[in-house]
Amino acid sequence: MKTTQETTIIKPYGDTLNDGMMQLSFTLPIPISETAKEAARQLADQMGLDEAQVVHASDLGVGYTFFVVYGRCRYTVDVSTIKVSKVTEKSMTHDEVEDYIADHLKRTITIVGACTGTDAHTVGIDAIMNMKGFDGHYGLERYKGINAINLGAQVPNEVLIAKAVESHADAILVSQIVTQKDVHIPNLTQLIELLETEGLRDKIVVCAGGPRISNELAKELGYDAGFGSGTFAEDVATFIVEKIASAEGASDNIAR
Amino acid sequence: MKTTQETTIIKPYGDTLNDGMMQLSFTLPIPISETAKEAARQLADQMGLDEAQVVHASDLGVGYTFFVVYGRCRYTVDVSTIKVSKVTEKSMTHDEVEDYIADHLKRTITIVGACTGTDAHTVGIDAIMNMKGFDGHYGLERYKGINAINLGAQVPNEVLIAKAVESHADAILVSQIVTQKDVHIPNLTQLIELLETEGLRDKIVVCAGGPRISNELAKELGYDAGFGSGTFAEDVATFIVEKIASAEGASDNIAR
Amino acid sequence: MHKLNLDFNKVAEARSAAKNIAVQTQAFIDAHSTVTIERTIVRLLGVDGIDAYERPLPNAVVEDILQGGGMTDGAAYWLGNAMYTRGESAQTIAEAVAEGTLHLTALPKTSPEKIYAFLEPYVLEAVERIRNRRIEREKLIETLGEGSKPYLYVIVATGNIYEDMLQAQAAARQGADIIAVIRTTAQSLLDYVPYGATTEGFGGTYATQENFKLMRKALDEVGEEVHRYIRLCNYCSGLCMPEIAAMGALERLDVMLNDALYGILFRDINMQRTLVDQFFSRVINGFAGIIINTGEDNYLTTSDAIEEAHTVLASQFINEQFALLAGLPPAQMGLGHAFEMNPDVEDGFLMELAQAQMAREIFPEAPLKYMPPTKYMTGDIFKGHIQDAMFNMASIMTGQGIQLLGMLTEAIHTPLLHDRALSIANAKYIFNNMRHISEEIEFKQGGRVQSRANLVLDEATKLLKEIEGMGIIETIEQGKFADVTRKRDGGKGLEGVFEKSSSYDNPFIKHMLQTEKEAIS
Amino acid sequence: MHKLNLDFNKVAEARSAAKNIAVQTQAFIDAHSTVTIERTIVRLLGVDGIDAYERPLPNAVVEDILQGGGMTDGAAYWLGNAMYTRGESAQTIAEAVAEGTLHLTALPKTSPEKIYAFLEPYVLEAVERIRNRRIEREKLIETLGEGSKPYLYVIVATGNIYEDMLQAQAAARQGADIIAVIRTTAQSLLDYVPYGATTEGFGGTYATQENFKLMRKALDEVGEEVHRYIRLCNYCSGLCMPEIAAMGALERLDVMLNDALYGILFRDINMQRTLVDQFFSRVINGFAGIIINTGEDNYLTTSDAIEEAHTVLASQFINEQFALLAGLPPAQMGLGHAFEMNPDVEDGFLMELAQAQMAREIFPEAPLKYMPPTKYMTGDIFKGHIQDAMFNMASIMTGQGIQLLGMLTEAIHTPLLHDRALSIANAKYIFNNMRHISEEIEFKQGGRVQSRANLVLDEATKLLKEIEGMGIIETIEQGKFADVTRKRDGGKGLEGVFEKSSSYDNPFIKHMLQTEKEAIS
Ligand code: B12
Ligand code: B12
Ligand SMILES: Cc1ncc(COP(=O)(O)O)c(C=O)c1O
Ligand SMILES: Cc1ncc(COP(=O)(O)O)c(C=O)c1O
Repeated sequence: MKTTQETTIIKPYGDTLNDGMMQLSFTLPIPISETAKEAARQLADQMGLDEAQVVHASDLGVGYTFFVVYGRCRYTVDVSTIKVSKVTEKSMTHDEVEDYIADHLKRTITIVGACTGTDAHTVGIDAIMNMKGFDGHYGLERYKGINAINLGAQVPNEVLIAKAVESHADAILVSQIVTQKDVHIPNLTQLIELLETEGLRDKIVVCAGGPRISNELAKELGYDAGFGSGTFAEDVATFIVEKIASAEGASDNIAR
Repeated sequence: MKTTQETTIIKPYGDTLNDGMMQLSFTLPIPISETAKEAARQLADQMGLDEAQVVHASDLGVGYTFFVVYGRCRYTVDVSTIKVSKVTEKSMTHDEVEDYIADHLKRTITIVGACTGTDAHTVGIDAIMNMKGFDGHYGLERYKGINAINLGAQVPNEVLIAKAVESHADAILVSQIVTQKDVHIPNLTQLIELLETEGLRDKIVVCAGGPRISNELAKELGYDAGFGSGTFAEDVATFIVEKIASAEGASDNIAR
Repeated sequence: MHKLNLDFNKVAEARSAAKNIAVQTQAFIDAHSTVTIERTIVRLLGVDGIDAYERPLPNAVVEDILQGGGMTDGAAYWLGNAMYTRGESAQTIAEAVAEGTLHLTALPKTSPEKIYAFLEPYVLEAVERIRNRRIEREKLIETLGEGSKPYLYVIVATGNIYEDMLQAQAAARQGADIIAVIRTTAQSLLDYVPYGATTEGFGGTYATQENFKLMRKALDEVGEEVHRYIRLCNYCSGLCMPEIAAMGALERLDVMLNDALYGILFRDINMQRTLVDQFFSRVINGFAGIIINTGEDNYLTTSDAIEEAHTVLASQFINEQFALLAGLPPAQMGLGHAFEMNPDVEDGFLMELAQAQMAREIFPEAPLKYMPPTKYMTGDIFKGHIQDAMFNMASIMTGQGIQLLGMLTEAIHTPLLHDRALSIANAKYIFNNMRHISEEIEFKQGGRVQSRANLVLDEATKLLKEIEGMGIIETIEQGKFADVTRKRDGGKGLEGVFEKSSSYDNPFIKHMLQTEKEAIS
Repeated sequence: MHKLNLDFNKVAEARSAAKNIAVQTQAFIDAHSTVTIERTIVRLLGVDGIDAYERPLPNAVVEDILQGGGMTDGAAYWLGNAMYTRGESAQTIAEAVAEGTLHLTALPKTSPEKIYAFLEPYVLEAVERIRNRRIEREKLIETLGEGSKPYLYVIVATGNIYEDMLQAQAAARQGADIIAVIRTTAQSLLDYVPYGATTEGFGGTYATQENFKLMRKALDEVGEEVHRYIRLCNYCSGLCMPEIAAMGALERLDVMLNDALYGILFRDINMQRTLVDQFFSRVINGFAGIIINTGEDNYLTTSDAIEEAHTVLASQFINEQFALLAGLPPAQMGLGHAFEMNPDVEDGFLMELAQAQMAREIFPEAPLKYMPPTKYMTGDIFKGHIQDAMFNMASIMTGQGIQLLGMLTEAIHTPLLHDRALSIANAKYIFNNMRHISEEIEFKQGGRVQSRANLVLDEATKLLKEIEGMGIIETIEQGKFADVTRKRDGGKGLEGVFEKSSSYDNPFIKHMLQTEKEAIS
């Protein structure tokens, strides 16, 4: 039935394969006029849209104009060349994580988490750490073999590290939800710098999470992994226990 | 108060000048997955969006995925270099057109219009030609000095030309609303070819109109002018009477 | 259910005027037939396919009779006469006619009584085939179940039946209940039905029997998968109303746009032609269990929804009576109306509620077809999506039957795959999140909503009485509907209308009309 | 107005329980003051500016008193004593204190009676300034007019006051009635108020007096142009509630988010501190004619809107009583609630209608602040725009007062210029097109809507009686609101609370509270 896709080279689809249809909306800081519409069209053209049509333009009240544009994208993507860096190949289930800890680590591991800096959005870190969990997936507190300590919101990096040291934590979880003007970047960076200064970085698994955190970004900033929207406790738990196991495979329990 | 724009080189605006913010939505013909999201991101990247974020992806039920993406456009447009081809410098009012006809043409001109081919959308051509007009602007029928003949919808090009000849028309108006798969292009082209074959093209002003008709497109297809959404009778009337006057300036009444 | 405090005496008056209008017109209809009706009979007797010039064989047969001067006796007689005389199948005879080796009117004539008696088994076989498709539908609905009302109705319009099938299956998985395959722009003016699978329509796809079959199969497949019977809709308006009705009945379509008034006003089809065609097409649709959709909604694309609301109601009353005369029961009357109020009007939504609720109360059994905003849609897709949401809200608040989903890109292009998905999501969200709101809300006694409804009813009743006086034809000549004026002898297709001879018979009507009456009694 | 058939005996019971809760707490409040209350007094006596280390002078003054061990006598006394002793202005004294050249508690002490008498003209001057701003507002509204309710309330949140001004003027031209300048993420935890015009906030812009002034001017300008008084909103929650209230009163802000419970639950501010702070801040807001917005809406961002609806109502009752004790009249009580029902719930909209209508009927004079969907917003901006439309419909159907407009990009970023424009267009369309719907619709007796409202009222009454028994502090310790548990001595800012000495006086309260009571009697 389905018009099959023989090639791995793809384009946007409107109602016919490879028609390239795309919708754009944006504001230009110029007053509404035919010139403004043409500017919007030229911009779309530069972006690789053929037959770009400015279907809507409206005045925003300060000499700026909002546009809706449709056009046909000239670019293609070759799906066969795409590599997505997955945090783990496949997450274990809650039970599997518990068995893994019992079989491979043979001890209770400690995970300290917080929403750091000025960020007060606890719902995300709570979803990962608290009993109740999220969407029917229990949080780490509920896991046998895991001692989960959730410090809550607006926790300074210094306090988080102190708690990690005090509790001999195996892993640190950091949640960052507010990302406006990249406020999360210096805060995330500072944590790693502090850990390095104190010689702790290699001894603790450090993960970041939040709706705008990707694995790529987290790694770039020096974290072991990053977790985005829709993460469940088992996803990060899988990563942590496997990471600890592989580290401990080399020297026994270097995470202390 | 207003953060003023000192340069003519502009970029999209989100909440800060030159932040480049843009929204895109489109479908890719691949099943929803992390790979698909990355494909969407790479496409946005090729289109010149920095920090492209796939904020939404949903399965369309046939192994295709719909995306919403935000990102920051790298491109700029220099507004000072933009030229828009205006049909007329400024449209006359209804009264001015009537005076112009009385003063310069000194006769009643005849305009024949139709929605041609298989197109049955009469509202547009009616808005231009019928008494009642559109949005408070009377149609050509109401103009002193203009004999307006509206043939309605689904008129074959041959019939339209026959009527123009029979009524010694000075101008022909063609409306094309359905543009799916470019159905209007061959139809608009055929009219010009027929007029040329019959040696009439230079003797009659020929205009096209419709929501997807631009002046550029119309000219490319051999029309004197094209009129888009929001056109009023006076816009096309201004163009026609000025065009006739300039032609008649050379030889008296070549439009016969 | 009765929330508007409507004057039901007035409703009865209006209905009786409409009945008189329909009955007056029916006299004319009964005396006439058309080329497409004859082609339908030919099809039902078993003729299909095209000739070397891509001319459909039913056209070849009817043209041959026309040229032979035999039209007034009807195609059933001539084709039956040839079958009887030559002992060949209808198809074989039609092929010979198409090749020009046989002229039906040149054959020796047997008496009409004998011929019609001879044809009876063939007629019954066709009738049975259609009945079986109806039973098949009923069984499928029983086993698979169906969506809850209002049904989500979306269009596919790629021009290519194979792309359409992809889009339709996607829509069904997204939640659609009815898929309408929009026809290519030119088709309604063709005086024949194209043949085979097609891939090159503009703004729509050709309605052909093969396309019907392909799409039916695609929807049955996906219906199994989503555990919902997915209805298929097409158009029997235009110059081939009854032929398309027959094809749809044979291929188990479920819904058909079907309205002579639409063809007259919006396609400039001759009124005599299409009124006659409409009757037989509705007989078939009624018998096949197909829901018809009438086109009153279109009026508001050219006239104002506030000023001309009563013309919609008046037309619904007339369409109801025409349908009843053709044996089509109320449960199959998808009477049309539309959410075409100017969004900038203060309290416009209240007037819309009044109109929608009024239709609901006056036609309680009809699966009303509610059309989305189109006229006031713009390139502002964000606003458009909200207009569609308001439309969905009006529908669930008033218990409409069939919701033709609006698309946020209405003013721009025929729907893209994701436009449709967004529309379906819009409707599903609102219908579910407000599911029982119509049971919960009442309207203030004598308030804006009630007053508006009573005003519109009043004006519609007046108009119907006027029409009762002058007849439907003169009404249309005066431009009372949709601000469009059409002449009795104007428009397309008049040449295909003829008076029946005294021995003329359409052998299908008695079976279909009768059975239908039994079914609904 | 009474559509829900609510049990108003139950409403009276609930209100009386809430009153007892507030009165119990007020005893604690009256016995205490805090550093920010003292800084507020210092500000109102004429101190402004910062020192070489960017420390606000009011902070310098209060820290000096703290270090000198004089806090329990209050800043009015010490500052008045210095002014009296040295014959210098408050500002000059504060500058000397900041430089470290003067220690207030080291000066010779004059009797409190003398000092307070000496201060009276300064106090009255400040009171007059505020009264004049209130009168100014009333006049402007009279000449310019204002938008119709629900007021369209939008936020600006660029972090840069100059960008904010541009966005705010754009919003006003697009149709907004209230502009709220969101604060930078960190500010509510600062135990001082930053100074001057600022350009570097995150997720919001610093609340400073200069920023207030700049924005007030921008809105007055655009108000003249659009012929509508445009209200300005900011936040006096956090560690500086009363100081910000005073700054707002002086710069003619019109609306202030102001709720101790919010600070306790969502910012982990110590409950003793913020309950005490709240009282004086509400006295000021009340006197200045500022509408407060309470934060019950936030509960539903962490708790479920179906399960925990009654906690919102209970909290509204408590906030009402705290406000009344602070002399703030019902017409200035923008009690908060929110459209946070899961959009996937069948009939969820009906439950939402019940809640919104119930708040309307129980607090008939309050300009209820209705918050948009946030929790269930996703990256699907098209769906989000519809969720916001449903929210707007619920509002116009139930006559809300202040509509905090939802943004289609809620789950993505703080609003872009055009996000706000789309939201305003969404609300304007719906409010106009359904303008009088709340006058038109009634709810079925004993139907889903009525039953839901009565159930929530029931549960809220039960909860209030429980709280009446154990007090507000223990209630919060038990996590009854928003699923959040906070301890009596936990959270930020407890160190800033102190008991008043027997001679302590806040000289502003008697003028502001009294005048306000006159104003509303
Ligand atoms: C609820 C909410 C609040 C509540 C928070 C209550 C609380 N106790 O958490 C309140 C009302 C207090 C609030 C306040 C503010 N908020 Co707020 N808020 C939201 C809202 C509506 C939902 C967030 C949420 O709870 N999501 C649900 C959870 C489950 O999802 P999640 O956080 O993504 O977490 C999941 C994953 O990301 C991941 N994850 C998250 N962290 C981690 C960590 C690790 C280690 C791992 C493995 C995984 C992981 O797992 C979780 C489960 O899958 C969003 C808008 C939205 N719809 O998203 C705005 C939003 C986040 N808020 C925003 C802002 C700006 C604010 C304020 C700063 C506004 C202001 N100036 O007053 C304030 C101040 C907050 C502060 N100082 O941080 C912005 C942020 C913009 C940006 N991109 O920077 C948003 C996007 C709204 C907007 N469009 O403006 N907010
Ligand atoms: C009303 C309408 C109808 C009515 C038409 C009634 C009538 N008598 O005209 C009915 C219901 C019959 C109809 C049917 C169909 N329609 Co229709 N219809 C519309 C609708 C809702 C509004 C069009 C309209 O009246 N606009 C108002 C007028 C005033 O604007 P206008 O046409 O742009 O005209 C202005 C200017 O463009 C200009 N202008 C226009 N012509 C000319 C000519 C000259 C010389 C000049 C100077 C100026 C000028 O001046 C006018 C005044 O400013 C649009 C959607 C939309 N909201 O735009 C769809 C739309 C145009 N229809 C569409 C389609 C596909 C169809 C059908 C083909 C569907 C089908 N397969 O059944 C049918 C068949 C029609 C056919 N054969 O052509 C598509 C076209 C898609 C495309 N881009 O190709 C649209 C966009 C809807 C959609 N999204 O699918 N339609
Ligand atoms: C009753 C009816 N028939 C047919 C159509 C379709 O038009 P066409 O005749 O172009 O197939 C419509 C319009 O949507 C309609 O309402
Ligand atoms: C009552 C109240 N105060 C203040 C705020 C703002 O939070 P912040 O304390 O971060 O300024 C809110 C949330 O929007 C609120 O509801």
